[in-house]
Amino acid sequence: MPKITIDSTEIEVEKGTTVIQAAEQIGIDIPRYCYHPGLSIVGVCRICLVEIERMPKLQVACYTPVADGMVVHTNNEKVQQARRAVLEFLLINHPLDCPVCDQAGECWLQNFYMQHGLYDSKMVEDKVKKQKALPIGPNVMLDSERCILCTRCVRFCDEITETHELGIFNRGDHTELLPYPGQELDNKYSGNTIDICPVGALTDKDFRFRTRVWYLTETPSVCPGCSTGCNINVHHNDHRPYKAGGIRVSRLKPRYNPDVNQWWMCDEGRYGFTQVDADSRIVAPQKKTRGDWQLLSWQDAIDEIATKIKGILKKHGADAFGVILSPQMTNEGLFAAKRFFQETLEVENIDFEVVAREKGYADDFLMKADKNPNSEGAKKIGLSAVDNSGLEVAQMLADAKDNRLKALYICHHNLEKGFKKEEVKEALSKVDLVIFQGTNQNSTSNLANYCLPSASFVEKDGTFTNFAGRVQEIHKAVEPLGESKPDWTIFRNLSKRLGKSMPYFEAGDVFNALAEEVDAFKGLSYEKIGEHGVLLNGHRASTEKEMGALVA
Amino acid sequence: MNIHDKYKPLTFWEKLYLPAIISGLWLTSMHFFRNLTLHILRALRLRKTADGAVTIQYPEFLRPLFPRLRTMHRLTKRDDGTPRCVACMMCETVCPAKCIYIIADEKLENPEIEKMPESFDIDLGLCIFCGYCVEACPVDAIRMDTGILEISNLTRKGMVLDMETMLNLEPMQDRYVKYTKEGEIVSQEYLKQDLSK
Amino acid sequence: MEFCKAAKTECDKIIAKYPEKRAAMLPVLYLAEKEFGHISPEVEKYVGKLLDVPPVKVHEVMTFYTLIAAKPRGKYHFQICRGLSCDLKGCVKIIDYLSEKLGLSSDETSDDLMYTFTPVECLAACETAPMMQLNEDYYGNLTKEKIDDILKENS
Amino acid sequence: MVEGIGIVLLKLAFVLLFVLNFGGLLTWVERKQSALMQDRIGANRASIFGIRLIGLFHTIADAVKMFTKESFRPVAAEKFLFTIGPGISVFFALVGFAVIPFGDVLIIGGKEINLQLAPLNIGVLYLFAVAGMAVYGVVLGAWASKNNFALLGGLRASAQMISYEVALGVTIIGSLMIYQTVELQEIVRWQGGTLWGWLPKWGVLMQPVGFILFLTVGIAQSKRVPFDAPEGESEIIGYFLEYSGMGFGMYMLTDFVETVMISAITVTLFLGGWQVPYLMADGFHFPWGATWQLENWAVALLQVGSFTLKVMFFLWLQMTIRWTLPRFRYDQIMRLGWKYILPISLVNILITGLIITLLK
Repeated sequence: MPKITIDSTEIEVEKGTTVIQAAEQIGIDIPRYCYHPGLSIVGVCRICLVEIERMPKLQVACYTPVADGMVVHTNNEKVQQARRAVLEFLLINHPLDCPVCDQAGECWLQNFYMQHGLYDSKMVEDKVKKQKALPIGPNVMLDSERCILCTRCVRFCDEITETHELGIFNRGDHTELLPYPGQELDNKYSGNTIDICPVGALTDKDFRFRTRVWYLTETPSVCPGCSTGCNINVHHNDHRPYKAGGIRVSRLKPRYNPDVNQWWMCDEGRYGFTQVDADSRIVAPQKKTRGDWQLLSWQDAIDEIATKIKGILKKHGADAFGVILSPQMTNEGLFAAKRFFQETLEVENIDFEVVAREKGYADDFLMKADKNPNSEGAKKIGLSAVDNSGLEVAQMLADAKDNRLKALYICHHNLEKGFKKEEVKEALSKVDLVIFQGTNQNSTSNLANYCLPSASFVEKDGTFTNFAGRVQEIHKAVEPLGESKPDWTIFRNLSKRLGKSMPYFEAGDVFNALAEEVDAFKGLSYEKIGEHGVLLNGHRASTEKEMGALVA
Repeated sequence: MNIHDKYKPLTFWEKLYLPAIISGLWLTSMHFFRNLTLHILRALRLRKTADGAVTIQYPEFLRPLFPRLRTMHRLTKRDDGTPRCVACMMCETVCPAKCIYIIADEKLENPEIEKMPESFDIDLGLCIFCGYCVEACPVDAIRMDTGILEISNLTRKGMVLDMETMLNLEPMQDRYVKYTKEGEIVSQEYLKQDLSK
Repeated sequence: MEFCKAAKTECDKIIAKYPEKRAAMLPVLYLAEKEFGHISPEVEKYVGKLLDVPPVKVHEVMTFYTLIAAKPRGKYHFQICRGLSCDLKGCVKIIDYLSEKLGLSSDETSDDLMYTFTPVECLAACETAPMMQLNEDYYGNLTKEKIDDILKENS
Repeated sequence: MVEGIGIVLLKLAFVLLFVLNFGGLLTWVERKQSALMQDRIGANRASIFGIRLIGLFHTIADAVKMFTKESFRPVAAEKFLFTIGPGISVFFALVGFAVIPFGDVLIIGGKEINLQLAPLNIGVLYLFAVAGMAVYGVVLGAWASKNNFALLGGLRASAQMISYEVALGVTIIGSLMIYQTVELQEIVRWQGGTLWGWLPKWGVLMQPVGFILFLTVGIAQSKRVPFDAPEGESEIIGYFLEYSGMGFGMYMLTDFVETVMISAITVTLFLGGWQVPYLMADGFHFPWGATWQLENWAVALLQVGSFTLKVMFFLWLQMTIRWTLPRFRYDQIMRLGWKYILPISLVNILITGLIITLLK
């Protein structure tokens, strides 16, 4: 293994490593635009020039493989001068529209100019005008003038999605990044080009002019859009809440996780957070009286529901009670539900799976057909009908139609996605007590007698288990909307009211109890999960790696 | 230097305090009697110069405003009458009182402008008139040169300036300021100007 | 859209010369231009298929080189030099004259597809400045009269 | 009998009118005098039909404001004590005037009227008793507010007033030894005599040290600058923190009435009260032998006028002190009271006693 010296630090790295990677390993950050660890190396931006002793000229750190005995200087006078020169070159035709540019604040051109540039422009010529504010796809806005031709986005479309929409056309100072004539940047992962664009050339249509990036706070989380469980950062605006009409979550950005999503995420997940601040959110417990919804306090809601549940159980027995949990819930919510329904109420008819009639889009990269983030977790906790020798969802609906089911507790589901509209309506209308617990209203919640508001994924702590058995944490980014509470809190409070208290105070308590009780989670604890998650017992990392075959 | 040298021990006379108190009383009493006399003389029209007070009787008389004085904000316009502001939120960001509220709007018709404020509110109830917003503005869209100092309202909401109002404000009027090139006041005419008439 | 048999053979021969298929991009484009007159989007797709590259890559190469025609060109392609030497020798007048004669401004093709008029950079024949290239031939020491003659010859 | 009550009521009305008007006017004096001392104009905006009367209407405006403002009471406050606190304060400030003589004897229709409300033979002692009660208004109000700052102010006030009350008593013992009486009318009459035939025997000349000490202690008793630690508006706002409207107004009035009170007592004890030099009951008798006969009513008028003028001078002096000196620190107030004024006045008593004994 070659030994090299970078800025008087000696390091031994694997053969084939480039200088920029070696420097990264010892915490030296060399400026870069075109280099991205997830893409091929082209060495076109020239900002990463470093001095390597006994080489006549400066070398690009991203493309130079290490050799034994190499001595590299990443920040001496010569290198800094070169960086300044490169920046000056890149900025010759770059417009000075930082005030209107959405990238301002997270722009690498701005950052490096402040670190290394700070020269007075020598150019008196007019800047070359190119197209501004050009929508090149459903999600992406292109500003050709701002592009520094690093080709990251081109390589992303060539190498990651292999859809080849983008290219660099023309020559000299007229060189321009554009989609292939007649084509749009409309692949399922197009949002990633915005993330990797180091400048403001590609910006997000959805995020455009909504807020400034320096108002945003990042909270690490996991995408709830499908069972892949891509790691994300939730960007939310705590500083200026009046921006964007009170929409609290501004955008989602992928978070690096080598085992799951690497640097990427799909557009479906990226823009799938709108329900968090949608008008359809249930913000307070409510009850339907003579066709009208009426708001309740939590105290009253829990009292009334508990009384009714008790009455039905007494009159008709546990067999007349059906529970439809949801793989949208966190492990904690599911476990608290299991405790509540199985131990407090001794109900057996518990199921969570509603197979969607329309199959979701799936590919061999990040998108899975199962659009729930925690199906695997629900299975492992033992909540499918088979585990409980109870009724399946379809059977429950059938029983309801035949008046055998007197109470139904539905979490999150929109049953119309799995069953015909009339069927659901007929079945639910015959049940005496339908309780819906969820974040947003849907056609099922409209058929319920009670609606309980549940906190959405950005409003609570908890864990999801992805399709490969990886348990990953989500974190509370914003306060729950209105009166909503995490699912496990609702079940805990109900259980307490019905005479059996659960000693849970935060999500970690529930998870630790879950880890003690459920075999697949044995040995885990909330503290152990970490930023990249941990695998459940009996799962090998390789199953996941296969998923990422396309990336490598 | 030894720090104790700073404090001379007081003499007995000084320790009594009474002489110091009396000299203080003497000073203030002299002002009192001098001013009392001057006021009486003025009231009897025996003497016209020399005031018994330095007070300027606002609002009948106004002090001159210096051009650099920071007064109520206004927004500047482009030639076509649209606001110069590009809603970059620099002023909003730098504002230490957090009294500026901007909501941006997209203008696709004119790619040269691209971004403009949909609403631009300043809550003068919070504003501390530090002028950072003027400093921060990259396009010279906000200025504090209206010369308007009398800012009051009966409601909190009334203290909020909206974009329409600020766009229609004019810079400080000349009658407030009369200076030579060196910045000296040309005349004190302003003192005689009774604005209530 | 496809090459004729002869061109196809030619193309295969060119591709065979290179270790990688996409390396044959330029000669194949040149061949395609000769065959189809200019490189239309269809030709780009066809060339891409031949060389196993996405059409966007062909488009990148095509836009980079001004030698390759993206639009149909006339039968007679006037490429008149506006390099330094020719400028010193007064090519501006010649260019204006020719442009007026042909009734075309720069980079234009006449509607009947007879003439294309392109001012270009140095064509490396400064010794005969001012000069131009008409299709494959060089014409040097141009004067207005000479232009008239050349136009008369090629019409 | 009825006539007697009528005369008492008349005198009462006179004294109350005198004191309350002075108290009210002091709010104006305080503004205007401080303005003159600081080269300002002072309050001059309140007007009736455009007449401003150099700001005198501010006094009325203040009164109207105080009466019409909401009297706010904190929820936790002790309802009863909170309500009567300012009342107690004002009451004890006012009743002291009962023993202050404002003239000698007025003869109307052969009837002798003593120009003093209550000719008590314990005079001075009554004054101290009343002054000692004044602290209750402050402390009760402060405690009943249930506000820590107010309580702190009340504690400071009680400590300060109790400390200085001791000194207050001791400082005038010297004078009392000379006067040989505690009845105030007698004290004033004693000061009517002359020393060596030409020098009025005013207390200030007989007891110069006692006078200065008494004045200091008196100002301290009225809790005004530089002894305003109980109020301390820059730190704790003071014992009346929770009061608004007339509750606050009464505390403020107390302050000014006490100022008048201190002036009146000082004048009575040390400046010859209503005495005019060389004025006897039948007119002036100048030391060089000349005399000027005057009617009884003229003499009484001169006496009351003299008393008023002297009181006004001390009001002016107190205002000047209030706008000249900065506030003492709390520990300085305590040290001054206990370590300087008290011992010095004790020494003063000793020396006075010595001189009296020697002169006998």
